[in-house]
Amino acid sequence: MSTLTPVVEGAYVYDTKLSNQGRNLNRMCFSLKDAENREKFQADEVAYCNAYNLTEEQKQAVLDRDWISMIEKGGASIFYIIKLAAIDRKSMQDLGGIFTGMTTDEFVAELRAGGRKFG
Amino acid sequence: MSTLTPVVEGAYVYDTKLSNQGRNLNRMCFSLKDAENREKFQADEVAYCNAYNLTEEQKQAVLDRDWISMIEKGGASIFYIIKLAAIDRKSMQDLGGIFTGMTTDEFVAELRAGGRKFG
Amino acid sequence: MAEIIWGLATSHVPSIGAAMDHNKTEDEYWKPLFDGYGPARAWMAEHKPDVAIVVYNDHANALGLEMIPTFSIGTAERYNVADEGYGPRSVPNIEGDLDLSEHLLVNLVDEGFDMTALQELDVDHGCTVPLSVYTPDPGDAWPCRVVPMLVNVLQYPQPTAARCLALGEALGRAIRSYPKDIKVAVFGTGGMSHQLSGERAGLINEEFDRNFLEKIETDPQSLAAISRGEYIEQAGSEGIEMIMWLIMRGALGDDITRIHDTYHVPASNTAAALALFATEAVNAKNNELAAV
Amino acid sequence: MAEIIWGLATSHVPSIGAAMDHNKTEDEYWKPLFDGYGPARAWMAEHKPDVAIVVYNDHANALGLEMIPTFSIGTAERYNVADEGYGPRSVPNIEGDLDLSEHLLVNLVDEGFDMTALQELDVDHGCTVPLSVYTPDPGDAWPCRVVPMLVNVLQYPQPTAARCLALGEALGRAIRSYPKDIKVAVFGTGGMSHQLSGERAGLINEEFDRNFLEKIETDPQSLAAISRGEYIEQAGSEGIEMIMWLIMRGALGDDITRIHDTYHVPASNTAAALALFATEAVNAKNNELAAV
Ligand SMILES: [Fe+3]
Ligand SMILES: [Fe+3]
Repeated sequence: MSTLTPVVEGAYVYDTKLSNQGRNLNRMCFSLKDAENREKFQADEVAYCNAYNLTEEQKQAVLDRDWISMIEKGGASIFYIIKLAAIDRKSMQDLGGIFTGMTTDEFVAELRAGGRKFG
Repeated sequence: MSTLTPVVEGAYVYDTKLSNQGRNLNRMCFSLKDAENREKFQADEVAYCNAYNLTEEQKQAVLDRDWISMIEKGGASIFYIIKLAAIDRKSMQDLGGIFTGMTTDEFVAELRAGGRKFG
Repeated sequence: MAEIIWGLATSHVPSIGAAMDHNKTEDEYWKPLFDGYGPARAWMAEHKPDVAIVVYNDHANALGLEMIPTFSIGTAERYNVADEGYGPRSVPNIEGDLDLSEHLLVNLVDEGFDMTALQELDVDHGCTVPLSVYTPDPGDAWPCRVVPMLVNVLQYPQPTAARCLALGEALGRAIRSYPKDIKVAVFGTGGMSHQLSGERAGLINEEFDRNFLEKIETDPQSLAAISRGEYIEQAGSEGIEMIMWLIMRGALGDDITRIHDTYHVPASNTAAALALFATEAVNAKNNELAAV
Repeated sequence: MAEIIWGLATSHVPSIGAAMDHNKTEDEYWKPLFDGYGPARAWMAEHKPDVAIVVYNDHANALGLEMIPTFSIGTAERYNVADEGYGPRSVPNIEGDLDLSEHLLVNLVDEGFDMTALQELDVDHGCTVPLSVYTPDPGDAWPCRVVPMLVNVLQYPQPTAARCLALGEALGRAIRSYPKDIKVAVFGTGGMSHQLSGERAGLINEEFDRNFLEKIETDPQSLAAISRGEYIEQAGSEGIEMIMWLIMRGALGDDITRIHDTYHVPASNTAAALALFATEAVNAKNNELAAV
């Protein structure tokens, strides 16, 4: 993250530096907007990752569906990796549970109770 | 051309409307920046044009190397069709001659004499 | 001359569109939100625009990461519905208005707004969900042409809130200087508070949202003075989308009337709201009719 | 803090690069132009920047027609030389400066310039020819890092000349607020008069050019007041590229000194020029040295 980017605890403030870091991973995820590419990805995830020159760490995070690592180590943006989640039929609420250490049901319940409060 | 675009006699003032009109033709020419595509184009010009959904008029202008028609009827921008000229090893000065009804040598000589004056 | 008849602020959460597409609007989870839309939808159905300017952000569905424009405007004849990973929503593709696009582009650039022209654009939920909020059952075609206007809200530095309000004011002037007699509606979309990723995922800040929902009518300048960092801190990493409402608000002018609003938590991970404002142009016409 | 040491205005005609790449600079056709560069090159070789900001336009080599940004800035770690149809020029690829790019992007957006960030960019002759004018024999690497800044000059509406000057002024402030102690040069490229297509192809307007070449130093405001239509009318459809010199000029500040200039017709279809200006920062340093 750039020194110019505001620091907000508990939030990723996505910026140019992160975008450069996550470039190949984001580009791979962006390609999954095409149905053909989704099929190719599902047929051979490793080959698909390699074709986008992911780092070993990025590739492992994708194969493990380690959403936190994709973001924190891989530099991915949530709007790109949600396309990978879509392939697994995972929703943004499933990911919300993972980011916050809850089950999906717990996360959904917190939202229905008015959402999570901070500060 | 849009009614908002300045009208300058003897000049094409390229704008959004022309760009929409020339879209497929420009996109085809843009693809020629890749060496592979230049080879494909040269191997079968008609097939290449068809793959970019050119209108019959645009396609004919390309096949005939009718540079004026590419611009006036096809909506192409000079910066795109110069890539097609490059394939034929034609320079911007060759095109300048064509646009002004001169030979390349005559056109070059006018430039060397200080350029063409207007108004 | 063209006139702006109303402005709609609305969340554009994808699941709102999905609820409509899969007939879930009467489900216990969704009913309160859609009930809240009712009065606004009824009023808008009586006041149909010829063109809607939809201010939204793409969510990595059409624009890649290679080029991130601060502000862009569609200059195409039509816009197809994007495939966001599940196949495109089964709603109509969008008919553009190239003449109006070009008029807006030229006038905004003349006023010193450094727009990006988008000749090709697939529209994602950011654009289609607000259209569904306006027109739940479009049939084969949306009831108006659409000019999409896109804002970078995903990657720092986003435009400042103040710049968004200023763009809206210039957009209003540009629309009102368009020589054709058309009625225009302006949509400001996104928000309200939400954060999708990180430890604060699931954040909702009702106090911030309620204040925004009030001040967007009465004191947009106070919202324009809020920094990007504070939007993210208060409303979440994605809650900053609300700055797009300020573009709509700037376009409407000073003299507006609130027709309806609604606020509901949650729409999946998000606080969802709608606020509908009639402009002076419509109020004047309604007063004329009343006087007859 | 960073300082701007000089600004170079120069044509970026592709054939100038080709003449250098194919050792034709001593040919009768090219010698007068390259002789004219001599004093500027010698001075610049004595005043080497750490980073060059190169303001130029892409010529349909990197940016397609799908997205036309008014102003954009490279935010990549490196930029490769584009293949413009004959294979890439055999000059080094470009090393960027991501920290500076990000600083400029954030500060310009903060000042209300609606920049587009370019994470991927192949640089065409618009960028590489000016670098060759500065450094004819770079060997394996250019002698400085480069931040490319791109302007839409190909498709109406281009930014106004006044907006270009304003962007330059903001760019100057942004560079001078960069906390690292680096020396920066700013390149304004393109022009002078030329028109490539149409019946007026081959147009040269020496009077317009000579006035521009003088006023870019002494009265840039008068050049900023010229409309787009008049640039095209007077200097040709492509002569409007000259508005990019105003961005360089705005960045340099008020107190500048002309080191050298040259004007030559033709470089293929174009009037070609170069003008080199030292800033106050360099003049102050030179005076210090003289006083010792
Ligand atoms: Fe959104
Ligand atoms: Fe150029």
